[in-house]
Amino acid sequence: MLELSKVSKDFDGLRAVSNVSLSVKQGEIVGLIGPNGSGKSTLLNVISGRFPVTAGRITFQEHDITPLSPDRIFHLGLGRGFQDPSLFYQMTVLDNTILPAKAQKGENPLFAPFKRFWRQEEHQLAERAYEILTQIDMGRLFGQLASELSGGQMKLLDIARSQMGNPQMLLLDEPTAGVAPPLAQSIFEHIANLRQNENMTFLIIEHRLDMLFNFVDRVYVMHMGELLAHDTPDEILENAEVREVYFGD
Amino acid sequence: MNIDYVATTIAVLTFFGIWSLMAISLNIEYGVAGIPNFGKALFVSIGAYTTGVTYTRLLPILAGRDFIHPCGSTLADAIQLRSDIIRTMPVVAFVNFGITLVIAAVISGIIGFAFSYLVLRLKEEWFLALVLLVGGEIVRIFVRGYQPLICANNGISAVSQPFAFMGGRSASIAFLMLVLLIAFIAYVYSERLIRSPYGRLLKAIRENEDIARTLGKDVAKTKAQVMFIGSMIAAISGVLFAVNLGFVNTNDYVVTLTLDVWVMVVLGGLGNPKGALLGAFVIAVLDRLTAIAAIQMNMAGFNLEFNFVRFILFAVILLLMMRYRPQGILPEPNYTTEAHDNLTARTTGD
Amino acid sequence: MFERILIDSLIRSMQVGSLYALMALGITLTMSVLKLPNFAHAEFVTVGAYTALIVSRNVSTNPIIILGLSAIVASVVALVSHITVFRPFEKQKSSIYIMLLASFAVGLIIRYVLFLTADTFDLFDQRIQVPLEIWYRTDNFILSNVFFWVVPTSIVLVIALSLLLNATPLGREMRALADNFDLARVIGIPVERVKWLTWLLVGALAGISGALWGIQTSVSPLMGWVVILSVFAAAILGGLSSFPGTILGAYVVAFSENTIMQVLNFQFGLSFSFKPAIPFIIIVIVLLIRPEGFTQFFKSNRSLKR
Amino acid sequence: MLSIRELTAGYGKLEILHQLSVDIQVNHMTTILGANGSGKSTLLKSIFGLTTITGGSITYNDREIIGISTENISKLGIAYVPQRENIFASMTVRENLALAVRKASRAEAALRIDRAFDLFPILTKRANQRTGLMSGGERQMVAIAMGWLMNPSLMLLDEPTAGLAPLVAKEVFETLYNLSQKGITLVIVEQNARTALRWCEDVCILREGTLVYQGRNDAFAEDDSLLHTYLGLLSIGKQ
Repeated sequence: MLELSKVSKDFDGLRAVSNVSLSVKQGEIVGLIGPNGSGKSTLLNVISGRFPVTAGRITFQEHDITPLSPDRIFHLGLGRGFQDPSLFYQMTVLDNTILPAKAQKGENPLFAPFKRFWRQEEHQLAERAYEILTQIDMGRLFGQLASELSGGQMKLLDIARSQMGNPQMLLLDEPTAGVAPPLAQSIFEHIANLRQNENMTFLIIEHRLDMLFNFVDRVYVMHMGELLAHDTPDEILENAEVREVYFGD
Repeated sequence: MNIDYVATTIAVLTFFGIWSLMAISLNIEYGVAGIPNFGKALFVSIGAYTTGVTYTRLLPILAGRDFIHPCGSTLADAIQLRSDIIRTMPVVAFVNFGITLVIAAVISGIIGFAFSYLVLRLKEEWFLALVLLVGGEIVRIFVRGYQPLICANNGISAVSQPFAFMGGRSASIAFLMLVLLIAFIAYVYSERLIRSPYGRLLKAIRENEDIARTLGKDVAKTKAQVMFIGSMIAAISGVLFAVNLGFVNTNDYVVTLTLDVWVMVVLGGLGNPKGALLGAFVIAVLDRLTAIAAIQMNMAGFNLEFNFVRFILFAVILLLMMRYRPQGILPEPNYTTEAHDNLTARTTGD
Repeated sequence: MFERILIDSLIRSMQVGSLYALMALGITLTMSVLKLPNFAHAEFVTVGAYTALIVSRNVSTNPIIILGLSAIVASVVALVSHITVFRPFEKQKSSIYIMLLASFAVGLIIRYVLFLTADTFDLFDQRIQVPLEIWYRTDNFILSNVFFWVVPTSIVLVIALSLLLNATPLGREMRALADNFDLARVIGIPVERVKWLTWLLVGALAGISGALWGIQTSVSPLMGWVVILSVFAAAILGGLSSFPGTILGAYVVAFSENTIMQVLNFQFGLSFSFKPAIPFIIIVIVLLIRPEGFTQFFKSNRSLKR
Repeated sequence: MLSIRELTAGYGKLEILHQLSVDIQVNHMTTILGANGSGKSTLLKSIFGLTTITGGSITYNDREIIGISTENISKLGIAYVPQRENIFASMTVRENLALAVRKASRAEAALRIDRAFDLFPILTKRANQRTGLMSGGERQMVAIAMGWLMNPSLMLLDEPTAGLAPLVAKEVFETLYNLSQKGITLVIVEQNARTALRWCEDVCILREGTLVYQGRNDAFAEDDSLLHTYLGLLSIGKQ
């Protein structure tokens, strides 16, 4: 589904990601781990189109997405979440959820002033958004400003709202960072449900390895911009190089 | 001295209407979508310059008269011709006025659109402010130096408003009504825009355009649309401004005009169209009050140039507002979109 | 004939460019150390010119005293605007647009206070009373001792400023602020005091350049505003961070405004009324095509920022 | 010497440290370990007033330092070497060092800078080079030298070996050990647990923004699984 071949990214001559090749298959949950500064987040930003690649090629479902802008990549069905919850804090939970819906007629400045062009559509979107919010137990909070949510709810909403765009795959950057353990567990359960019910695919950066390893099929390990190892969760623990990276020699 | 209260009121309200348009356009651009348009004078001036051109070139053609070169030795004849047509052929005057509005809006919209794509290349965000500011000055210097447009720095006079045939006060009142009508339409448009899904999109871009982009929104295109809309409204206000003054001169479209509009929007309340109206109203009243005070003071023997006091006053208002009440007199309300009504009805119905 | 005009305009470019350099260095300093695109710099310049005018009329025609007092008054004005306006906005973490707008507002206030003053005491378009000796003249150009005031003074000031920045503790601290504000705080640099001193320095620079500008032309409340965008063009050519780049930028702008304009007029009959557009066109072109300006040429350790 | 009581801190609304209490002993080398996101860096930043502190207290030599401005904390004898952007990249090594001794007289400053070059010989050759053009290890040395020049009795270092090759990392630790021998108390946030444990006698382990272990390093000398349990890393595999 997602295929990276020999992707590199330089910043001012500094190589942040070097020659990374990886692939994610339909319906998989794949983990991406590594110490701070190993280039994981940069890689995610490169895939989602925020940073242009320096070299290499990225394909998503047979489309070459290497040169595409983030909005085009989203439209192809590849969404992403953020490490710091990145909601629109001056907007309500419901507006945050509806926003990613694609091709809204009301987002055309010619039709926007006239409700009759988009009222129907907006109502349907509201229903769908409510459904999504109910899945994460936030149905009743739809009218609240996003800034009034707790940290954990922000994280959940950050993941949930991308569902509005019906993505086939999500890239997540530390979905449980700064969240208490029980809530972290429920975030991962939500991810597992999405795979189960909507057949969604995930590539997840996470530092909470104990949690992550319960849910992923495969793990890639990055170190100093390069791919160090790639295996199943159980095997990766026995990998001497990985142990060295995490604990020292 | 006796103040003619009716005439003053008409004048204040007319300026209020015209400035409302400018404030509404900046409010959509900066207040709602977060685009700092420091080139308001540029887009207003496009309306004014268009007026200068159509009144001297298009008007005689529409009236079936021969074109008279508007500058230099034939200046007086050209002015006579314009006044004649506007006074005696109201239909022609209206058609010309309408065409002017359309041409100005389209040209200005396209330029605003082009600017927004141009600035995608800029490295730092405040460069946009600088480029727009400087763009306005370049156009002004060009128009001032290039005679065929509006007679260079002499400008064009006798661009009477289309109701001039009615004569006297009824003409001013009729024009005032027209201005207020246009301002009202712009106001309703911006209110509805803000409450629509498009308004939601603009607010998302204002808050974090990077994330809006990763959620599938074409930020560059949307900003270009906003600049198109804002610049159109600004140009329309420019036409009305020039027609109301009766002349077009490059000296009226300088940076201080841009600052005036910013004062209105910051004073009234960013992101709130009602605030834009309020800001325009306060400034229109203050502007006239300082003018009246100046005349009164002069009569009383004080030789204080109140025009200067006006600028100091506006700058102080701007600073105080930004410091102590950055949200403005009327803060941006928490607009709820249509979707909320739907869900509220549903959840209370359960 | 053409050669004469050319030489005249070159001398003029030299003179104007030196003054642009002084003003643009002030803008570059504010931009990199204080992170503010300061449009009120124009009015600091005008304040300097008016101080010079008033001093030359009422106190002394000694150029040292004139320049010194102009520097002092303008730097006080600069510091006061920092304390009353810019610092509160910084504390409030206002966006750069608000800061930009605030600098416009400060400039507007100073400019129209000067207008009121000029109006009251009839000080429009006055000449600063310094002994004038004409050394060489043609129909449209006069070379006087003004040239030998302006150019060497500017050069001396520019050298003094580079020494200050590169060889004194204060200069080092200013550069540290420009480079990495948070680290500067962490290692205990008293950032607020450095900012005050920077404002005083920037104001003094503006004041002196204003006095010199006034000696060269005449003094009016709009004089700073009229040149500010030329000065911004010079600073932008310098990438808003490099000192040598800014100085080169100043001469390039002055050269395009005078010599190139002169050539265009002579060869193609382009009207002089288009002259003010030149710096603006430079700004737009540089910002769009080469936003880093000349910094690439000067990748030495003298740049104020990375 | 440094005592942190029930500290709650974070960035804006995001709360990272929850009622964290920890004590730092004089003249020890203490390492703070923990998974990414456990709040190690946040703890150091909080000491220097660079976070949003919502509760608790931090005392240094029995003096409350919450509320003291960042630029004044260094005057109390605490130096902080941040993880990134810890040097003035546009300035030379000598200028960087000079900024750290800005309070000293000219002669004394020169003397102390010379001593710094003795202590960090790697920098001598590069004295007049721009630090922005130097390698990661050399930059780290400049940053540590700046911290040392401020004459601190307590130095806080945030991942001084991040992104460095093992050999260079060892050099950094050797240097730090030398500093500690000179009587400076060191607090070192580390990711590389094994290496840190070899050098630092005191260990604090953070998890989810709270302290889960504080004590001597010998507890971990033999038993790997103990470390894993505390760090919360790879725990599944070990059980």
